[in-house]
Amino acid sequence: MSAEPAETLSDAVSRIPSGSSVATGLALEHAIPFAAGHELARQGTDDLTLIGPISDLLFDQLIGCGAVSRVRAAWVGNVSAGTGYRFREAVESDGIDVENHSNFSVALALRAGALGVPYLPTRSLLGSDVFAESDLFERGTDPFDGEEVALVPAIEPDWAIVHAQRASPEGDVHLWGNTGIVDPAVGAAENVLVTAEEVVEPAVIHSDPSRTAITREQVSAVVECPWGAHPSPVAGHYNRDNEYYLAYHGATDTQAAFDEWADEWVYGVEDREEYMERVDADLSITEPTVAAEVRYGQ
Amino acid sequence: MSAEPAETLSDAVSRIPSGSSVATGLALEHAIPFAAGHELARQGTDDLTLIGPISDLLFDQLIGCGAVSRVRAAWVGNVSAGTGYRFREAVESDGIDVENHSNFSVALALRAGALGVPYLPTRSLLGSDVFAESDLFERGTDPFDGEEVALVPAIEPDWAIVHAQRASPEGDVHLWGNTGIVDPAVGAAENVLVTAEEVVEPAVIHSDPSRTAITREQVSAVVECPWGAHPSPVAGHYNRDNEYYLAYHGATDTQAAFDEWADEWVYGVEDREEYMERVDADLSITEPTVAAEVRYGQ
Amino acid sequence: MASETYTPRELMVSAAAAEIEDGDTAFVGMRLPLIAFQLAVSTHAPDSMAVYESGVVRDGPADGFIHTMCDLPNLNHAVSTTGMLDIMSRLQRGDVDVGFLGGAEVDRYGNLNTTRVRAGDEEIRLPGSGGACDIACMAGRTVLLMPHEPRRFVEEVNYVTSPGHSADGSGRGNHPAPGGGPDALVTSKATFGFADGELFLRSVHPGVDREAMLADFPWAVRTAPEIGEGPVTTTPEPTDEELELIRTFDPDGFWT
Amino acid sequence: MASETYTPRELMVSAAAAEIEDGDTAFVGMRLPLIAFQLAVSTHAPDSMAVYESGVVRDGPADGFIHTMCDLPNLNHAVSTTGMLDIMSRLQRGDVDVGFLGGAEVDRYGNLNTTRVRAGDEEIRLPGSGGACDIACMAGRTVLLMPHEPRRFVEEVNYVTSPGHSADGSGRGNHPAPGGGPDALVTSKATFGFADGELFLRSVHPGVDREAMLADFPWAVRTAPEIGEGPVTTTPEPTDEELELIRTFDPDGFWT
Repeated sequence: MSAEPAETLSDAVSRIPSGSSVATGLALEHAIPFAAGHELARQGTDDLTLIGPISDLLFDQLIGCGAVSRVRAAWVGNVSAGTGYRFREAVESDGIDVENHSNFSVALALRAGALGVPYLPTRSLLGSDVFAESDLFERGTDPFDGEEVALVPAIEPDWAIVHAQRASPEGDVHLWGNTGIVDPAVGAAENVLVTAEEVVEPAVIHSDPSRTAITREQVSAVVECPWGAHPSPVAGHYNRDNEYYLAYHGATDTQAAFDEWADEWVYGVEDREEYMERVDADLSITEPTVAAEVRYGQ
Repeated sequence: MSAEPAETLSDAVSRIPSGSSVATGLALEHAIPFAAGHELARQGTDDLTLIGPISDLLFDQLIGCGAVSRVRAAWVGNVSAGTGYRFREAVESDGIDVENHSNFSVALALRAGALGVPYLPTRSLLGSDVFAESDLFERGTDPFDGEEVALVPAIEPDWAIVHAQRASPEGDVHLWGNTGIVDPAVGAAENVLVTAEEVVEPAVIHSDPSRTAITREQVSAVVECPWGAHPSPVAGHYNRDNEYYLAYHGATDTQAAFDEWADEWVYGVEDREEYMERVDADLSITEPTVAAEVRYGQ
Repeated sequence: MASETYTPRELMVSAAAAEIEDGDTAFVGMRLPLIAFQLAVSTHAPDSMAVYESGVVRDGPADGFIHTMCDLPNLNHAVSTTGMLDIMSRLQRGDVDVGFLGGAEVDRYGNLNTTRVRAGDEEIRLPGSGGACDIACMAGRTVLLMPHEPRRFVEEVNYVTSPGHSADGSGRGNHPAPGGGPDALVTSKATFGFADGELFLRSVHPGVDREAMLADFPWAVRTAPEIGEGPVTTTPEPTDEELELIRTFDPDGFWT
Repeated sequence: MASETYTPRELMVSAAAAEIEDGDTAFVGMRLPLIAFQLAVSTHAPDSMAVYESGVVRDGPADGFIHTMCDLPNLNHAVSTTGMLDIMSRLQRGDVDVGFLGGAEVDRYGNLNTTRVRAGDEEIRLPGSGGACDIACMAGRTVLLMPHEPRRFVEEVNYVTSPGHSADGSGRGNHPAPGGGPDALVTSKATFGFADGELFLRSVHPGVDREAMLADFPWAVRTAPEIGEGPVTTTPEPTDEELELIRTFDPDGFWT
């Protein structure tokens, strides 16, 4: 019932088969598991359904790598620059199937999965084409006061991929900074892959159980992966590499240009270490803030 | 939109009028706001509707003090000893109205309130008399797969009372250890009263924003109240005073006996300081566990 | 090797602990199950986890006596201390293998009452469901614990706090909950199972007179193969190791 | 005292900030609103708070430039860093006073499209809703921001990503959401309000030709009293203090 610790990222990611539905980019622009995503591409895992709220670049990259057949998301692009060209071209050429969501509808669908109920009601969506043009949602009437609500059915991804600050080898995870929809996605997913800046002794996790965001029986694989979220930021570890987002935007407006980019950054590196050798930016935390002390005990 | 800091507990509690619905005891046997509850009784606030999951003693005491006309809860008693005599006698003599819940149905009703939806569906309740004998719930059919579910309507208490480890004067709150249904109750309530072991500088809260469980715009009053949860335990501060629970059980099997108890512990003390002078127990933390360091920064 | 002296409640703890399998996630509430999980995880089920509706998740025993799930030794060095909805989500989505329930009354199909009982013309109010109804509806299986007293075994419970199996043998057809329903009943005199949704005698505690014990039931209790007669064993006594652990977890015998 | 040189986007930030009232909880997303909230809380709205769908809650400006709501300076010394459902709960239960929205297209009633637009025979795919649909449905009021370009003002948006007011003057009768709908539109040339659910001209930015600017709309834009003619002012220029702050928050003019 615990995670199987993985020796390498490659080992961990190899457990995700082609054809899987994968929820990721769950903390929005924070702590996006780019390392795991690039490894999926390197392994040739394809026919993926990607599930997420806003996706800041990772979905665009995986689409460009030909790994994706379907996207269930609220926003796909590049937060620093707008358009994600690979997503846009794939949609416009009918290369992928897109299910349009709002951030809240993705969040509620995963929350329904995590909560183990078939659907959740919301006051959002109604009046929009996100609702009207979708086959996913239903209209419902609150039996108590007769109010109209939209009903969002559960989504239960095969996998959720989460990047975190620290995890024990068993798969108990400390996570801080904003978490977006990590919690509902982890609850809804059949399997969870955790990449962590640090794999730590279980005692570290046990010293602060209120910090634990994910527990082991939800986790299938955990692997240490420093810088695993670059170019996105990780609270306490490194800042966002905005130049990288802009460079990507400038370099991927055609598939040929993207392929060249991917040859350098995805296929042309063996692992994360080699990748980081190519990054030329100082993203280090220069003004650390230490959290005020918290004690438990008995 | 921030909390109004209160000078004294008496000042803070005086903002809760008779006839209010009050959710409290939300972290189950942990951090029960006994000090605030006793102050309600001292002020003669009555006709209260108490809302909670399991209530370990506090509801029984407020019923004994004649402050309660209605209870919406899953369990009312004394976790160390079983029966709460004041609750039992009040129900058996039709002195109060009781709405029977399960823990989950209280949690979902408050979550619906916090989420701003009229109801939430659940797979629990059906098949029980908690469902069958209640006017509260409805039966529903999932429009996606035709599954039968129970629908739990929102509960929006006038007040939630929460005891926490530390809060800023504005009402931003750090809370750790188990939290039961604090989060949904605070979201659902119109007003929140926070009693805290310590009122701290805002910078303490800001040093660890992922520890923040309640933010100021949800809080109407915050007051420092050391030992405010005795005899229940507070993580990092003091242990449970089990002897107190047993003594209460032994001393309150008739209303007359309860009145004597209340004269000593509720009406016979002016404030929490005087109350704690009467407590004769070493509840101190002798084996402190310090949470592993967490950093933010930029 | 079995010990010679133990209390009936120590035997109940041992029998309840035996119902937790290694790797299980167990939903633990008040009283004896607090000790039973700690015993199981310290002996035959080291990879089991406990979840408590207060929001606590633990993978080992507390380093100190606990009166309640929220006592500080149960929070200290826990795996996670979160909220009830997190725990109930695990339960509702089917991730809880076994849940423990107490009861003032139980019927032939494992329906439990902890809300109100009749005593002659009077109704006595009990504390209520707590999380029991939810556990009964949604845990993979449930284990019921109660003192062995005739008034607790009834043809029909006065209030179904925690639904059991259907009286018509349709198993859990009486409600659409995902859980498997009652799997065992441990009393202070015997351990029972459920076959086709009906309670049957599995084992008699050492030294208990079987016929006198069964006379406490208002119906003829079967012994299984579905649902006539089957083998009945003697409940194993707690081992010395178990007793030592139980007395470490509950040094003053508060619960046991 | 107004400054003499500022960019159109600096003026937009100033005008957007003016839409945040002291005490407001503002739902802030991408781009210019990131700067506008910081400006408002540093000047006329010191008791305002910002919530971001990533889970961040702030009561003051970040101490460093932010490209996105999740840049570390926006998390550092935040009031709270939690998850999206916490933020969306505040929105759905009516605790968010004002939300900011961008758009590729807007119509007369404030319906916004950020999903897909037509360009001749082709459809161009845009990033999509993000949280925009939710903010549009449920914020107390919304403020729309977009560059002033004729192709953005349309009789009917190609896709209603974010619902506005009803075309029939019934306000928000087109859906049962609790929010009040569009309250202002700030472009790079003018600021507009909504009266009886219809967009009207409120103020023209300094130096902009009103008639040429209005010619960018495919309908005759009114100037209100409900909904005919009303007074139109000149949008205040950003003050020196505002410009200094904007240039502190965005030192390289990345967004402005």
